[in-house]
Amino acid sequence: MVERKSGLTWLSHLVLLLGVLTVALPLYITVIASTQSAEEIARASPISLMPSSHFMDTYRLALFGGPSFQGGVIVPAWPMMKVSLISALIISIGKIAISLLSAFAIVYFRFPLRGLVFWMVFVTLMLPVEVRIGPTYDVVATLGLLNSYAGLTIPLIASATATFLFRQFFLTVPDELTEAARMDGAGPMRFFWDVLLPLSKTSIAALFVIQFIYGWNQYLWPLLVTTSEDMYPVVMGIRRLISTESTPDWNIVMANVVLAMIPPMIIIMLMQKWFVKGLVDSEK
Amino acid sequence: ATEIIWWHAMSGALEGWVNDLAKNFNESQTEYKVVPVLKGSYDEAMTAAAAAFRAGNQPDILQVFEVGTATMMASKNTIMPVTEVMKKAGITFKPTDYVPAVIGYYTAPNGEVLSFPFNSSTTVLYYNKDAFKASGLDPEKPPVTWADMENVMTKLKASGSTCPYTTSWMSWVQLESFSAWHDTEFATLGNGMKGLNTRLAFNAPLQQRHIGNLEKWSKEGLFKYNGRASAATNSFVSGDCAMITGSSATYADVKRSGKFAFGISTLPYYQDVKGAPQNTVIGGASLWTMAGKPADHYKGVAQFFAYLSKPEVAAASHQRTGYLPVTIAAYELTDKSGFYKENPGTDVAVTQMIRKTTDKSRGIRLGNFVQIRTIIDEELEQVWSGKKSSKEALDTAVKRGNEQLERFEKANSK
Amino acid sequence: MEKKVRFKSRWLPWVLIAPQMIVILIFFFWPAAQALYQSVLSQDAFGTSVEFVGAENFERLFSDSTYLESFYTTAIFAILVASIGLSLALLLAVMANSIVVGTGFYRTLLIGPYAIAPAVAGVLWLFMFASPMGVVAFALKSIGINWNQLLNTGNAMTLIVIAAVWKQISYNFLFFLAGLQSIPKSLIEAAAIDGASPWRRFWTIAFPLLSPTTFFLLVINVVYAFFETFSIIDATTHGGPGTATSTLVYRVYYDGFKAMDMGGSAAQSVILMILVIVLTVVQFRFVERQVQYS
Amino acid sequence: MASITFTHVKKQYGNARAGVQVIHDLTAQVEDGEFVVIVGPSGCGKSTLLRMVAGLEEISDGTIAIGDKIVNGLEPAERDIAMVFQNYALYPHMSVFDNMAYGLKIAKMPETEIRARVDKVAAILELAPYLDRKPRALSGGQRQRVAMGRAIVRQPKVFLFDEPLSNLDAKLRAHTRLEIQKLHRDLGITSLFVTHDQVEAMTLAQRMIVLNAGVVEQFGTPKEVYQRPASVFVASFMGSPPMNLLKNIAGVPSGQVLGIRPEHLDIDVDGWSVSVEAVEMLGAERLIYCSLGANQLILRSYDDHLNPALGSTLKVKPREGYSHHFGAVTGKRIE
Amino acid sequence: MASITFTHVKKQYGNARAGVQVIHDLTAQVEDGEFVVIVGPSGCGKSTLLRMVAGLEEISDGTIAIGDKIVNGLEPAERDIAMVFQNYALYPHMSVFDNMAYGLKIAKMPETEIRARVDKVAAILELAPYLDRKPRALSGGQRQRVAMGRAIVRQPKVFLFDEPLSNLDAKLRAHTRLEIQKLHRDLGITSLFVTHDQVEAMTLAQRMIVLNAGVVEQFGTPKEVYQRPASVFVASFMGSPPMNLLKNIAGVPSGQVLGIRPEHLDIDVDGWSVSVEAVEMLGAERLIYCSLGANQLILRSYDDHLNPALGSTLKVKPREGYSHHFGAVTGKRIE
Ligand SMILES: Nc1ncnc2c1ncn2[C@@H]1O[C@H](COP(=O)(O)OP(=O)(O)OP(=O)(O)O)[C@@H](O)[C@H]1O
Ligand SMILES: Nc1ncnc2c1ncn2[C@@H]1O[C@H](COP(=O)(O)OP(=O)(O)OP(=O)(O)O)[C@@H](O)[C@H]1O
Ligand SMILES: O=P(O)(O)OC[C@H](O)CO
Ligand SMILES: [Mg+2]
Ligand SMILES: [Mg+2]
Repeated sequence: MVERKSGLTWLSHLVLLLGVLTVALPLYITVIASTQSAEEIARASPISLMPSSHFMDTYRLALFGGPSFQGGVIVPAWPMMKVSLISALIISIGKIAISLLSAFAIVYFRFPLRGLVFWMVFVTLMLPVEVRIGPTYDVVATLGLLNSYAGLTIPLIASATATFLFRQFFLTVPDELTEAARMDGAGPMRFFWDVLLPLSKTSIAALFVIQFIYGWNQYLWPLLVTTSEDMYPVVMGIRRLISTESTPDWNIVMANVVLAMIPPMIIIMLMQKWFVKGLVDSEK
Repeated sequence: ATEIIWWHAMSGALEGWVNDLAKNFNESQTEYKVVPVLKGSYDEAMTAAAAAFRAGNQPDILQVFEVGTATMMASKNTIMPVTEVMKKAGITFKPTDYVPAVIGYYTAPNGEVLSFPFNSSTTVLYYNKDAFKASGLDPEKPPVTWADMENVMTKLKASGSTCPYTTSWMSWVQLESFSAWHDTEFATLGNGMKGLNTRLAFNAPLQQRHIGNLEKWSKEGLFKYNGRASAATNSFVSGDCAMITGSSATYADVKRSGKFAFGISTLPYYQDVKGAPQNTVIGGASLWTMAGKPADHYKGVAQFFAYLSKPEVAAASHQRTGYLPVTIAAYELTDKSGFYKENPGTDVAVTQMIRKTTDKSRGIRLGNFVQIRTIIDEELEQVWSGKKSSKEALDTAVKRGNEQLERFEKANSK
Repeated sequence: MEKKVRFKSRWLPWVLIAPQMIVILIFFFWPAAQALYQSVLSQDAFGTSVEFVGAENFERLFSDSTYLESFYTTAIFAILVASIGLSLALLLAVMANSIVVGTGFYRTLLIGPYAIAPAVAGVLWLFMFASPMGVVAFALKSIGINWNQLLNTGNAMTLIVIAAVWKQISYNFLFFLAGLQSIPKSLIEAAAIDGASPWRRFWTIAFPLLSPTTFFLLVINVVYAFFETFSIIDATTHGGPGTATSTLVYRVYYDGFKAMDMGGSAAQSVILMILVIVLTVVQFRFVERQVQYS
Repeated sequence: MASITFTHVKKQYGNARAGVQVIHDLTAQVEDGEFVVIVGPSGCGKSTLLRMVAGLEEISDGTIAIGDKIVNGLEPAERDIAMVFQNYALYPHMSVFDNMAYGLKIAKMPETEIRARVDKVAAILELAPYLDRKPRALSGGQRQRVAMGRAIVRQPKVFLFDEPLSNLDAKLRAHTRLEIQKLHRDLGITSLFVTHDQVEAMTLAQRMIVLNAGVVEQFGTPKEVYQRPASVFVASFMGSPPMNLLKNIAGVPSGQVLGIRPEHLDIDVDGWSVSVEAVEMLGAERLIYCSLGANQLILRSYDDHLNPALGSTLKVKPREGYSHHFGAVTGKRIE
Repeated sequence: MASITFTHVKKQYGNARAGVQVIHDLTAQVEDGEFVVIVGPSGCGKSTLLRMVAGLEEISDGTIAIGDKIVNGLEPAERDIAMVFQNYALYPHMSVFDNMAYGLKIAKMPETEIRARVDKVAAILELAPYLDRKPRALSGGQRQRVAMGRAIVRQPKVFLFDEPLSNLDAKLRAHTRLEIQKLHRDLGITSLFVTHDQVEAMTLAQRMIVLNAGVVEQFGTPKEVYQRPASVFVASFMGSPPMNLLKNIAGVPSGQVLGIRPEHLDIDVDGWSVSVEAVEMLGAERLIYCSLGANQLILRSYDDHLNPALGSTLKVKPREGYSHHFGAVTGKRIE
């Protein structure tokens, strides 16, 4: 009964509705704009909040390409979404894989220089690629990885966020489970596969969501390392559509934004339950 | 076929143009294949190319905006001059075939043409004929001087316009072109064309007077600042602003998106200034051949440049985009075809440029020009928002800009 | 915190740690070392003339008043983004936690922005505020507020803060909601019996118990505001009007990416890295000592 | 101080049609100053009942009054009660002092009085040395005492305890039981104490309510409940090992169940022949598990020397005057 | 199956200088097939001892042998033992079947044999209906049985139990105790069972080790331990309420401590005059708390009608032949 007074409940709903409306407004306008024609938007002042009838045309154009209203070409979003998907998957899965292993080593083994290794890994925790982007490019170029998925993804894997979270989680796994596994005759790798990995499911899910979105939303790094159009991810495509000196085809831009939103949204929705659980379980 | 990689920054409507050029060239012969790659905006393309060059992955051709010219020139062994490319390929190349005000800008003091003038624009005035009519102004009589401008703006405002006049490319239009248009120095040493130890000079009385006027008009609601670079274009296309000064290359865009009749005219000038109107400076970009590529690539590049210079190709480009014609032949061809008559105003840019230039009007070539433009934007924003007087802002801009020039001079004078 | 139970092996830990070590050595430490090296060089854009200049790049930065100002701008921006972002998310999470039906519905609607790239978030908000098509600017004008992020420093800062907060709100919300749901109900009931009003219950019980989550989010949000927002700024204000919204990381981006000032950009990177390492160490110390409520 | 009166109290979770009825029409009166234990198996509704008194759970039907005042509509804070939770529900971020002072601070009591009260209670509960500690730095028993202290300082009209001892180990439990008894003697505050542990119930209660599936099976003193269980349920719930319940054997009328406690079965020369199945030695006593036809029987013996072999046969006899009779169908006691 | 031999076993945590000695020179032999309970207060080293047998903790000095083989250097998996943990340590992500089969799978036993073994053990433990469930879908008692099942399927030479019942409630505990007894009877596997609960120790042990601060106080049958405690520590640790220990009163030689269990004090017409301080009624029995000078005394009575008033005086007398004598300084039993 505590906290269940009806006045409070109504207030809560009111605040939440306001919050949801505010948060959703830009997304609403995005969707609305994607149903209008480029002309309608270019001449609008302000843009109309009612959907128009160009939904199908716009999305067909955005997805599969074609001539633009301005007489240019619309690069199809479809192949770019594929690139985004592949690199987001490589980034999220790769990062989770190497982080699981190294967190396992750091937590479950004692070895010489462990302290140094620990700090080397965790210094990378919060430093995004953007602040060392030039030198990183040089390295990637030296290694001949330009314009490849390896170059597009591996440098983004080089940070310890996931290692940190897994370490936190492993520390909460009861020692008895490890001991029970040892009594059952399981060696370290067997324990890792049979016990630790399945137990980390929710943390893995949470990290997968975070890393997938991180990978999906990359823009600056792909801009640098990719040189052929078939390696362009979709966010870069959106920026390309906008960074024209003339008026952009806003409807196509917005359709692309909507399209680019769909896969991460699906991932979040699918993983929502685990995601949140993984966060409470391991964070703190 | 040998692939010739061409990094460019022509997004939107212009991407189609670039792709068509490459396609048509590729179809015209079998030995080479030009592959255009859009690398973002001008600055992003250039940064990417610089990074690529350090890593030995540079493209064959790089499109560089005019503000990057000094940087390209100063870097040693980064590029191969067009003159040399053509010579090696055995293709005759006569600079005199090209529009002088354009080719001059990309020519080194020793007479070598460094880059290929691909898409040059200049500054013009667009005005909304419908708005003129609505305010009782003669839509066929655009303002010619800044005094006319003030009258027109006042009338537009009186009849309810919230934005009689706006501008894109603040520095390019209101200081660079403005200075050349009035045959006044923007920077010393021929606006930097003659040496690295050039210094900015745009805080002279004339520029102060002009920026001061804009400040006053801004306060009076006659002039409205609508953002850096070409951000203001939107507000003209949507009909919110009745006049805009900007790039001649915006023509296609305005024509397609605007739902009103519009006219093009020359930049306004102050009648009392001696030598005005002189000529405006160019903008846009040129194509640079990057060094360090296999010899057969250069042959291909040379052929491509030769192809772009063909009168019919160059004329088609000019008509399609609003960029200046590259060669005189292309201009004449366009003229003959009656294009200018059918599209009144499209010749304004050309007529502004086809004049004999002076040392002060040939063009502006400064190191770290990107930063200098940003500094000018930053400082002038203080003027429009009433935080600084025009004099203060111009003085600071000159001071901060000169630091950039000094640094560039230092880094490149060895 | 250390584990009592450990496996014994001479080589296995090295094999396990190897992939991560290789990746960070090659793609983190090597570039970081290069950045350090470049920060003492002066070179042109294409790297054709390189000269050792010692601390000159740093001296130049610290004598540049606009650079020093961007520390201030960054601090203001980070404080605003973190405080507004956290308070709004907390408010929504508390409300969502207090209702019985509909939590899932609101949660689903609130996670949208998380799926959007910062580079795009900036564009969307500019689209809402920029004249002529911006609906928000239009609405504001119709109620007599003359919005102008191009010239009004406050408006510009507001715009980037809104966009940055919006982008991050889903993440904060999810964490807060999860944190709130993990507070034992009996504590709230005990407080109710002790006579505490809902308001008081929140501030004296729930909020303090949420502090590990809050602290974690604070760090995440500050890092976010510091590093991941340059594309929002790039898409909306370009650091203007003047240099009013030019943050440290936007400067790095601008100098390195737009202006091709390699030495200056590298020097800024080095300064940022030091800043972040300090921040990380502080955070680690704190997280390790953090109160573990049982 | 005040009595607690339950009048036709019902509790339903969920809505009327699809809901579960957890408390069925409960009417009872707890006297002013009385210590009443509510006992019953898991899920029988003990906590629910307590939480309705506390105001943490809505009352579906009927009324609950504290003193003369019907409290159905009152907020927990307005009922002047204090509650000790099973997991203590101490505020983990507050010191012991602050935990105890929290309610007083909210009631805007002057600082000095708060200190005086807390100090006094802390002295009684021997918590004085720990006042500055956080709960996590206390042992289970100490936490338990803090939870009690927090309730006591408030000097409420009613104390509610929801299995407050169940997280303690056996020794501490016994000790705390005594302490609670002493406190109640000293303060005389009306108390409702929930447990499912019968030893706790027996030792603490002045009167006890035996609850089964939301229905009161018996409400009486521990002695009454132990010696005259009102139903088969009570008979088998109270006592460990439970009362032997025998059916269908010689001497028990059909339709009846005969109940005899393990300690009231004497080994004798005649009587029922039972066969020994297991013997458990518990220090002072022995439990002998036997079978008698289809019935299972347990004997309790205090004889150190009794050590019957498994499988052997004993003769046992119910002690005179200690038999109980219940209806086989109703389960109710037959006098 | 095998015996377990401890020879001068020592355990030290930390290094030699700064470490804590937890087990002091322990020598003992557990016979093949024996069920030995290790009992002692918290922190006395019970778990440590067990974990050394299991191989989870290194042996600082001395040797432990299982059968004839010294196991000091062997991995847990190589010792052929199985262990039941206090919190069960079930793999939460595996079904009951997989939990039980895991060790066998690792040992590469054929699929069909695994199934046969698990099924058999599941049948014994009545776990058959739950084989597909995850541990979280089981009650405490069921989890406990799974933990046992996991140990049993391995058919090890030695069973180790570390307080496996302490997470169960009283009823379930009593029940499981019986089950463990039955299992041991059936399987006859050497078992070491750690507990700090004396009822558990008394009922389960064939022999018990009473451990105190890393030292064996007594190693004998429960009967020996209860009836002839070897030291004051054992006397007061075993039995609830504990043995009354009296000093400095008439009839007790100085330098000695007299021990009498609460049930061996009879109320009589003469004897010590004690004053009644509290009475606890526990159903079948009463505990009467009294004081005798500076000594505290507890009497246990099975007389339903005994109900002395608080403050009244009783005459009590130790029963003939049930007194224990200990050295006041050494704490050791004096015959
Ligand atoms: N919120 C609820 N919704 C539906 N049923 C509930 C709810 N809370 C409790 N119940 C049900 O009400 C019955 C009584 O619950 P209650 O917690 O009062 O039992 P209890 O006697 O305290 O048991 P325990 O000894 O296990 O604490 C149980 O069957 C329980 O499942
Ligand atoms: N890793 C360790 N380092 C140092 N001391 C330890 C360690 N593990 C246990 N100890 C100490 O060794 C002693 C014995 O511990 P052990 O766990 O064997 O006790 P126990 O008899 O099992 O107690 P309990 O009944 O509480 O489980 C304790 O004093 C404990 O503090
Ligand atoms: O719009 P464009 O292509 O004419 O370019 C403008 C110039 O680059 C401004 O300097
Ligand atoms: Mg309960
Ligand atoms: Mg232990």
